[in-house]
Amino acid sequence: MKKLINDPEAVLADALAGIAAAHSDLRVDFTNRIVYRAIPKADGKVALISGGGSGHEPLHGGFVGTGMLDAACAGEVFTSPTPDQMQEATKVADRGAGVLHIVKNYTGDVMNFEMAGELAASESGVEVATIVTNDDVAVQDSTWTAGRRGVGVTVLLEKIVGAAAEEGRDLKAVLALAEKINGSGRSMGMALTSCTVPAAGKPTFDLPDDMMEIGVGIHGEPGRHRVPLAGAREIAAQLVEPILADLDFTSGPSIVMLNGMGGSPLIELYLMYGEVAKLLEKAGVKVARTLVGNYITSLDMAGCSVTVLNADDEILKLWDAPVVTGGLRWGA
Amino acid sequence: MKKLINDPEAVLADALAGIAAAHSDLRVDFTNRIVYRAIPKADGKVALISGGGSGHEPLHGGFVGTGMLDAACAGEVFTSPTPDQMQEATKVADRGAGVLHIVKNYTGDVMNFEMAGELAASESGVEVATIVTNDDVAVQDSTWTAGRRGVGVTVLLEKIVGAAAEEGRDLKAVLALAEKINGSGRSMGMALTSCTVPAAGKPTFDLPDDMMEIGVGIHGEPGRHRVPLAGAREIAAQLVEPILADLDFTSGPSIVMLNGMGGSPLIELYLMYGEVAKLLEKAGVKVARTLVGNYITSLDMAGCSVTVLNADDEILKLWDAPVVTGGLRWGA
Amino acid sequence: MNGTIPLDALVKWLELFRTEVTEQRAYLTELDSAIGDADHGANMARGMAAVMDKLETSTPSTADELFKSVGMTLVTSVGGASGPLYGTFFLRMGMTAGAVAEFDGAALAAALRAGLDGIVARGKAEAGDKTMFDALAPALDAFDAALADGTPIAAAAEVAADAAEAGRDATEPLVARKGRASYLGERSAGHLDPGSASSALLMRTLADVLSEFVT
Amino acid sequence: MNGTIPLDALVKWLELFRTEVTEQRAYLTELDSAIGDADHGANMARGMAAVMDKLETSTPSTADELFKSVGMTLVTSVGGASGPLYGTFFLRMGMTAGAVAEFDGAALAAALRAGLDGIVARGKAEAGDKTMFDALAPALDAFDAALADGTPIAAAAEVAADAAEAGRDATEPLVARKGRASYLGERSAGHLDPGSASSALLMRTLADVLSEFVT
Ligand SMILES: Nc1ncnc2c1ncn2[C@@H]1O[C@H](COP(=O)(O)OP(=O)(O)O)[C@@H](O)[C@H]1O
Ligand SMILES: Nc1ncnc2c1ncn2[C@@H]1O[C@H](COP(=O)(O)OP(=O)(O)O)[C@@H](O)[C@H]1O
Ligand SMILES: [Mg+2]
Ligand SMILES: [Mg+2]
Ligand SMILES: [Mg+2]
Ligand SMILES: [Mg+2]
Repeated sequence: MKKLINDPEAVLADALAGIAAAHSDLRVDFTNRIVYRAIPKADGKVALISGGGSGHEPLHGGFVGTGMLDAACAGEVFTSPTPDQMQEATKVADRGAGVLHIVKNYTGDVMNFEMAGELAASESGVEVATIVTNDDVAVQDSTWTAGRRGVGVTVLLEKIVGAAAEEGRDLKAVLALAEKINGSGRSMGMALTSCTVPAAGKPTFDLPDDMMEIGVGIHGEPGRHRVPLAGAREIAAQLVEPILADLDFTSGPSIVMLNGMGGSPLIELYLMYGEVAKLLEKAGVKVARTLVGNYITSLDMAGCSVTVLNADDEILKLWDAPVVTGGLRWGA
Repeated sequence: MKKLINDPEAVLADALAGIAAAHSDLRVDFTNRIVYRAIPKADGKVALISGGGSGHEPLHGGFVGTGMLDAACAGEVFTSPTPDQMQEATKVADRGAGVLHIVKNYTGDVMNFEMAGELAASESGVEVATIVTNDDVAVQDSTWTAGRRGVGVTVLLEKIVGAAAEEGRDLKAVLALAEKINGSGRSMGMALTSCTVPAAGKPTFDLPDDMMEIGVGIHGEPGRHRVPLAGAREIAAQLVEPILADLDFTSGPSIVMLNGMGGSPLIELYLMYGEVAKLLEKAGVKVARTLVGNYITSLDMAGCSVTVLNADDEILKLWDAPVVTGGLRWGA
Repeated sequence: MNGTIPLDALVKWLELFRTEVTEQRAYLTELDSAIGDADHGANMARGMAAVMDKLETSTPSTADELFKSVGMTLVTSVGGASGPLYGTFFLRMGMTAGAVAEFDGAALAAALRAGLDGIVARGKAEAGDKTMFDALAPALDAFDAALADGTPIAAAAEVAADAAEAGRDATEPLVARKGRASYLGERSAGHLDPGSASSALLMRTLADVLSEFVT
Repeated sequence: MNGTIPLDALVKWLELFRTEVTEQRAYLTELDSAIGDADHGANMARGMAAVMDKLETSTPSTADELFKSVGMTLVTSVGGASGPLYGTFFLRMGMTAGAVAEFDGAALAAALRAGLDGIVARGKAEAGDKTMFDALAPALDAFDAALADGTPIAAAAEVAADAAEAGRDATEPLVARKGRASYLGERSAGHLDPGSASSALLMRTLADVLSEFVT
């Protein structure tokens, strides 16, 4: 294993130290492994909290800041954080208007946030609403699975709903918007290589040089299918088609993210976006906003994912609203 | 070779197509492989042009936009662009106040820009000034070498000098500032792995699992020394010490960049920055601004580099000025 | 009446379980690499290390306190799916145990059953979903049956451990319907479920301790 | 007078050089991987392909036009260090060649010498810097000497090609002082210089063509 780390057991603590050192507008609670805004938002505004396993950076700590999240709870690599972290973050971030928990749909994340909600309600009396994102079309949403994974849409949702909370909308309205966004977006990912979990010390799976995984999530797990390695044009088709087959994106403008899994250089991500854009245009999807880069990653995995979100004037307005975070920044 | 590409020969053309599709505020000249601002800056302002081999993204195309570059010429992967590209960019970007060529110190880049300058002066009569960046302390600046490589400082220089040009300073003042910045910054890089040039099809060099390269540039070339793999703390020391030994950074505030080589995930870059920040603090360096991420890369190489720049109030003011590019964005 | 279990035996059980998951850490992670995210070994080792640290600073004197403390420590130190699940398992054991300093067979069986019910309440797993349930459920059924036949506790625990290991092995052909492995669909078949493997260790260590301690 | 070289022979030389750098592309890149950035093969193949495409659309009728067109095409299609260097080499050859349709030995030698001077003017290389200069300089010296001795052009070109290859091989132990390889310091020793290898091909293909064409 070749990584820029010290002790594999200390990766999370050491990385949090770096985030704290790099961002004076963030405050890091090292005991509870929570990243907060250094200056909390105004009283009376809904607070947004997210969290999950580490290894997906900039998600979630990189999205804490004006116009986006109020706090992010960091779990061990690929392991959801614990209820006490979320409960603490909920108590601290609450500005008296309630807190929205943004949870990616994984059994562990859901159960830990559930327990946190139970604790928070009983103990601190903070009003908590929860959105569970589940946008990954690689997984059938049926009683035969744990349901669709929460992936790329989580990033777009944190930005858009964060802007709405900043506007002062109440918890009910913020939750309703979050549900609308989650229902309006779909994602699909692929991997050229596995990734290496520091504590495991070797790649999670072996992938021959002439094969790739289609339908991977963001935890280095194998995907739905292992298929022969193909060119960018063919890969783009294998990602875009299932998305468009699952939901209609031709009725209005859309926001598209070409996301890198962490180990693929930007030149390849732009190249992939070029192929994706051609397919979307052919399909009659009007792309109003675009993100190309590493936003929700899987450690050092080489690969990418595509996320498409149905937008409208309100959503585009919220998208364009100022955001000041490590991972997304504009308008201020 | 596993990459998100089509034909290895078409990587540059395909990537430019993606950049054009992703950024409506950029205009791409596909024939000459030049990235321009879609809306040129006002007449009477100095234009900034840079360029170099591809494979370093976001450098340079990702730094074209308000507050930074006016145009970027893209060469083949790791191969500097040709004089006709730079001459074309110079003619098109000139707003009547002259053009600054920002060149990284590599024999090929320097010679091609030289020829471009000769052509531009003779043919288009545009006033051209040139800054050649050479901040890499891994290389001895002597008659025994081609001189120090231009690396991380190039990014900071394009931002700071871009802000000065936006202010309306004349070519002489812009060049003087560029020379001041180049003289005030130093960088040092390392690699955990080699990178794979698409047209070559395999890693440029083999690096055993227990070794790393210290003192690499940004072209996948081997470094100054091959040493046993070490932890982040030790790596940070091997990068920071030669920088601090080469120039005093304790007299005023400084701007620090922890740059990823392209294949190292953000969680590792933050972890590295945490170690670097500790060393800088111990050495009495006061860090006023920080960048952590992939800014000047070497394709899919795993590794990182550290850049430290002596700043002052003027430089910090220019640093904080609005910038709207794919790779750096704030204040607007 | 077929034997009593002192509190020390229960503490020893946790100690032994900690040793086992720590030694089997790489194996559990290997299983999780095939159909999950390669962290089950690290999760269990981290959690049980936290549990033993906690017990060193304050050893409860009653079974309910003991198991509640174990459950809470797992919930707050593990995360992932196994944290809430094993955490709830021990929390529920604590709630049913009562403020006693020793267990008889029936009390232990009742506590374990309550723990399993807690796992089901939390995770909604059913038989054949390819989860820890598939190791624990047959184990507790076998334990109850053996005790009903008047089998001594230690022997009954042996039977339960055997059933847990059989249940673990039976997860191999299954297609997962819960947890991460379910994302793999058909590809999840042909691998043991990591959680069923750690649960088999839980039952085996219980049997080993009881065979030693029960008077 | 020791033979004349028709324009076709010069075109054939470029054709052959193109074939060689294309066939040796992987080899040249291999050399550049060891002490450079793994693109010399691609650069030379791309450049000479552009040259031949250009010549197909418009074949100049005089040596000066021919070499200027070759030089300009290399300058605008290669980039890197080799683009300006080989480009300047041919541009300078063109400037000295004059509007002639054929060369005699002295004229060719003068043109080549001017080309080398151009490379030096552009890159400031000196003998032993571990660059293409170390293959070309001895080659041209040998060519001049042979012609002075009255050796026929073709034979003189053979001698020059041999000298170029000897010069290329002599770069192996050298520590580079120019170009990327110089960044490696001592580590650059023990490898052939890629540019000296492509230059050796340039001289060898010249010799091969002349042995065929010169009357
Ligand atoms: N809904 C569930 N009910 C019961 N057990 C489950 C459920 N989901 C997952 N598990 C168990 O959890 C184990 C995985 O634990 P672990 O790897 O530590 O957490 P994660 O899956 O979050 O990485 C699985 O092998 C399975 O036995
Ligand atoms: N200053 C110089 N003078 C002469 N030849 C040089 C000089 N610098 C580099 N070269 C030649 O250029 C070759 C490298 O060419 P190439 O790899 O195509 O360009 P780059 O080094 O820009 O990648 C070297 O092997 C060397 O022979
Ligand atoms: Mg996990
Ligand atoms: Mg090059
Ligand atoms: Mg797991
Ligand atoms: Mg080269």
